[in-house]
Amino acid sequence: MKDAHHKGEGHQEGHGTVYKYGMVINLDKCTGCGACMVACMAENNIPFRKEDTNDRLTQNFWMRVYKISNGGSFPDNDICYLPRPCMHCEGHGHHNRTPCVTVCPAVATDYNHETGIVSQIYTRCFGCRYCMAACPYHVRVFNWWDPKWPEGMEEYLNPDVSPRMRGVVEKCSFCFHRLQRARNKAYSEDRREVHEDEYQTACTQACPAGAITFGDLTNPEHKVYELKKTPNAFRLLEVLGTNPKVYYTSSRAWVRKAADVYVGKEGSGVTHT
Amino acid sequence: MSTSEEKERNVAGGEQRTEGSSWRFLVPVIAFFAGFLVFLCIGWGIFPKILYSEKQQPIDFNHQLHVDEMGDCEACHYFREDGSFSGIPKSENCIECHESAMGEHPEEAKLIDQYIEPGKEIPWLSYARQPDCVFFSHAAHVRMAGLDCMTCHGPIGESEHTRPYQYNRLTKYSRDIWGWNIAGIKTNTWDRMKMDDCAECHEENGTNQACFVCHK
Amino acid sequence: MFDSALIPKGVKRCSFAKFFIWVLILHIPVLIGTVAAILCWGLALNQTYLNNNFPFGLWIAADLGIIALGGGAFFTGFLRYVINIKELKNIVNYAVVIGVICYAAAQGILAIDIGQPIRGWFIFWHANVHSMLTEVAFCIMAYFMVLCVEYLPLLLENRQIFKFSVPRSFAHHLHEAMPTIAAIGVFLSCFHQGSLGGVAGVLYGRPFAYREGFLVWPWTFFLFILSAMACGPCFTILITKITEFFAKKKLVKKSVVGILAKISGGLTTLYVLLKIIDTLGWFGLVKEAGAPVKSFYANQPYGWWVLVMEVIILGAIPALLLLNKKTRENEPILILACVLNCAGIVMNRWIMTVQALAIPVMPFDKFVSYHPNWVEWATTLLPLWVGAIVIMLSYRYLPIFPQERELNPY
Amino acid sequence: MFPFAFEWINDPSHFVFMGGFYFALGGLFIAVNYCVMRALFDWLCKGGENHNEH
Repeated sequence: MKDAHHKGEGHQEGHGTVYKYGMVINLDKCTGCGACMVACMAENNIPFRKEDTNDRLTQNFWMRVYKISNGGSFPDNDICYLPRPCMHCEGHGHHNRTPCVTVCPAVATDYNHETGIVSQIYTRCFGCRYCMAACPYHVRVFNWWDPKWPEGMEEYLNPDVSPRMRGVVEKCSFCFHRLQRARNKAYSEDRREVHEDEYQTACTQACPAGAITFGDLTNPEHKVYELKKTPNAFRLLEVLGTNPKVYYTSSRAWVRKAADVYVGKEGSGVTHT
Repeated sequence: MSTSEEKERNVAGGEQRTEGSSWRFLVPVIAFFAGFLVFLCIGWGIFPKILYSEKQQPIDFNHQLHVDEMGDCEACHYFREDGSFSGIPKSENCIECHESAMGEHPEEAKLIDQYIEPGKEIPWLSYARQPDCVFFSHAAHVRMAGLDCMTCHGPIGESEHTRPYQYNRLTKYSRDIWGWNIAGIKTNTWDRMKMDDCAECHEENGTNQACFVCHK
Repeated sequence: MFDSALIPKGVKRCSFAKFFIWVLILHIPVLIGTVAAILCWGLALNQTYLNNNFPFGLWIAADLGIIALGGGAFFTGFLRYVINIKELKNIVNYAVVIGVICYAAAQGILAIDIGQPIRGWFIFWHANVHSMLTEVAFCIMAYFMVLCVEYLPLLLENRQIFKFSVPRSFAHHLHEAMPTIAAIGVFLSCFHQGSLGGVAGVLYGRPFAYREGFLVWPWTFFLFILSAMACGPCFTILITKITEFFAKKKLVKKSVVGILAKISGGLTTLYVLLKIIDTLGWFGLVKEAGAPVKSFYANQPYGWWVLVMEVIILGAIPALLLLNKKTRENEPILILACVLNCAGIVMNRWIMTVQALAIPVMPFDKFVSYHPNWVEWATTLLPLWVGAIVIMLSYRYLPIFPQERELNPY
Repeated sequence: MFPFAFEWINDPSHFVFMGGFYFALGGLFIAVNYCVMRALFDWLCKGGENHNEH
C-alpha cells in the first residue's frame, strides 16, 4: 500500500487534485424521517427481508438513523435524530490507520488516499467479520442471508452497484459509483477534477430538510469546508483517534456531549486510549 | 518379507547385475513418463473442454470489412454524452446502414430477416465482459490515458469472422478474461483481462492502486 | 481379542466390543455437530445467534480458548526437546495428541465461522501482513503441520506398522529431528498465541480491548503467549487424569505430572501478576481519557464479578494451589487447580472477544446481550467428541504412555 | 502470498512476515524430507538384514 500511495502522490500533478470527501450533517435540521435510509437502500441495492425490517441487529443499513434523547422529563425532554453513514475514518496520531482496514486479513478493504473513501470489495471478502469488530460505529454489516428481492424488483436494481452475496461484509461507500460516473463525464470533457454538484451521495440528495452536506473537505470552494469548521461541529467518538470524515453540527450542547463517551475531555483534543 | 525386499533391492540398485533386472529398472521411469503424458493430455486437452463451454455468435460478423467502410472503432463503439461507453452496438445502429440489404452476403440476409425486420436485438456475446464487481471506465482509458483499443482487445478489427465464444461453466465468465492459454501464459497485452493484468499496467503507469478505482 | 494384533505389547486394553460401543455412542453428538455445521454451510450463518453487533461469538471465543489449551503441546515440546527435560518424554506424546486435536478443532471451527468458506484460501493468497488474523491463520496452519509431523512417529510406532523397516527407520529419524521440528513449532506457536491476543488488542475502536504495546504488538499479545504457556500444561494434566480415570489405571508417574504442575504454577503466578498490572494500567489510561472505569462494568451480566472471577478465582487461586508444593501433590486439589486454571483461560478469551464487543462504544448505543444457540454449541462441542474418539483410538493402538507397562505390570 | 503476486510490496513487514513463514515451512519441509531420505537410504543399504538394529 505504501508504495502505491507514494506513487499516487508522485502523480499528483498529473492526476490533479487529491480529494478528501466528507459529510457535514446538521442535526438540528434532521427530522428523523428516514428518507436518507430509504434512498441509500434503493441506490445501493441493499437487500431486505420482510420478516426482519424491525430487527436492527440482522437487517443491513448503510445509513442508519439513531434516536437519542437527553433523558429529561417533560418539559425538558429533548430528542435528536442522528443519521450515521460510514465515517470513512482516516486515523491519525500513532495509529494513522483506519480501524477496519488494517485488520482485514485479505485486503478486502482499503483507504483510498486520493478520495479518502474506505472501500469494501465484496468478492474479496470471505466473511471473517474482523472489521465489524474493529468498527466502533457499527457501520459494517454482514450479509446473514442470500440477497432476495420481491419479484420483479430485480429489474430495478442499480446497475452501477454490484449486489452482495451472502457471507460478506458491506458498508456505506459514499456512493462511490457516483464518483466513478462523474469522473467518466469529466474525462470525456477532458478534465480531471469533478465538480461539487456532479458528485453527491444519494442520502444527501434525498434529505428533504437539507441536513446533509457532502463534498471535498479540503476544497475551500466546497460548502463542507466551512461547515466543518463552525464551533458547533463535532465528530463521533473523536477521542478514539479514528479521525472520521463525517462531521455533525448541533446548536444543542447535550447533543454535542452525547457524541463522545469521554465527556470529561470534550474539546481538549484527541487522547489515545 | 525378506525375499520380496531382496527382489525390490535388485530392482532399485542392481541394473548391472543381470540383463533381466536392467530393463526392469526402467519400469518406474516408463511408468512416470506414461503417467506424465496422460496427465499432460488431461491438463491441456480434456480439462479445458470440461471447464469451458462454447457458443457461436448469432451472426458471423466481419470486423475488417466494417472498419474499412466506417473508418475507425468509434464509428460503432462510441462514447455517449455523459462519458459512458456504448459497447456493443444495438440493432438500431445496424439499421442505419442495413435497413435493406446492401449486398448478397448470407450473414447480412440473416441480420435483416431475423433481427432487423422483426425489430429484435442481436444477442451478441461479449468476449470482454468483466464480472459484475468490476467497474471499467472506457473514458478514463481511451480519452484520458489515450490507450489504443488494441491494447486490451487485440487486433479484433482485422478479423473477418467471429471466433467462438467460450465461457467458464462455473463462473459463466468469458474465457478472454482468464486467457486462452490454459497455463495462463501471456505474450500480448490483450491475451488476458484478469485483475493482475489491470494491476500490472496500473502499477507501471503509477495509477492509484486503491480498490475503488476498478471495483464497484 | 479381535484387534489384539494392533494393541501395543505388554499393555491391557478393554474388550473390542466395549471399545466399539463407546466409539459408537460418541458418534451421536458428532452427528449432531455435523448436522449443525452443514446447516451453517448450506443455509448461511443466519442459523446462529450471531448478529451485526456480535460478529464474533462463541466460535471465536472457543477458538481462542482451544488454541490456548492446546498450547500444552508446544510448551511441553519446548521443555522436552529444546530445554531438554528428559522426564517429560513420558507425557510429551500425549501433549502432542491433544495439540493435534485442538488445532484441527480450531481450524474446523474457523471454517464454519467464516461467511464464505470456499474463499477461505484468500487469507493465504491475498494476505494482508498487517492483520493479526493473517498471522494467526498462517501460524496455525503451519503449526498444525508441525504437530502432524510430531504425531507421525507415534502413528508409525503402532505394532503392525513398526514391523516394517522403512516406517521404523523413518520414525527413528523423525525422533532425531524432533528438536528442530519442536523449535520450529515453538517459533510458530509463540507468534500465533500472541496474535490471537493481538486480535482484540489492536482494535483501537474498542477501548475495552485495546492495549498499547511493544512495536506492532499490543500487551495482550504477550499476555496471551504467557497464559497459553501457563494453562496448556494444566490442560494436558487434566486430560491425562481423565484418561487415567476412564482407563482405570495410572499412566504417567506423579513426578512427571509434578514437573508440569510446578512450571505451570510459576507461569500462572507470573501471568496473573502481569494481568493485574495490565488491568490497572488500562484503568489509568481509560480514566485519563475521561471515561469512568465503571462504565465498562455497568452492563449486566458483564459486571465487576467478571473481573474478580477471571483474575482472582480462576487466576490467582489456581496459581497459588499449583505453586504450593503441598497442594500440588494432593491429587484432588491438583485437578481442581487445573480445572480452575483452564476455565480461567477460556473465560479470559470469552471476555476478550464477546465482552469486548458487547460493551457499547457509541454513547447512544444500547447494550445488547448475546448467547449462542444450539447450532453454535453443537459445532463448538463437535471437536470434543471427535477428540475423544481420536484419543480413544490413539490410546488403544499406539504406545503413547511409555510408563504404562512399568506402572501396570501383569 | 508469493512475492510475484501483484499485491506484494517490497517493504520490511512483507519480508519479515512472509520470510518467517517460509522459513518455518521450509525448515519443516527439509526436516521431514531429510528423514524420508535417511529412511529410504537405510532401506536401500541394509534392507536385507532384518529389523534388529533398533
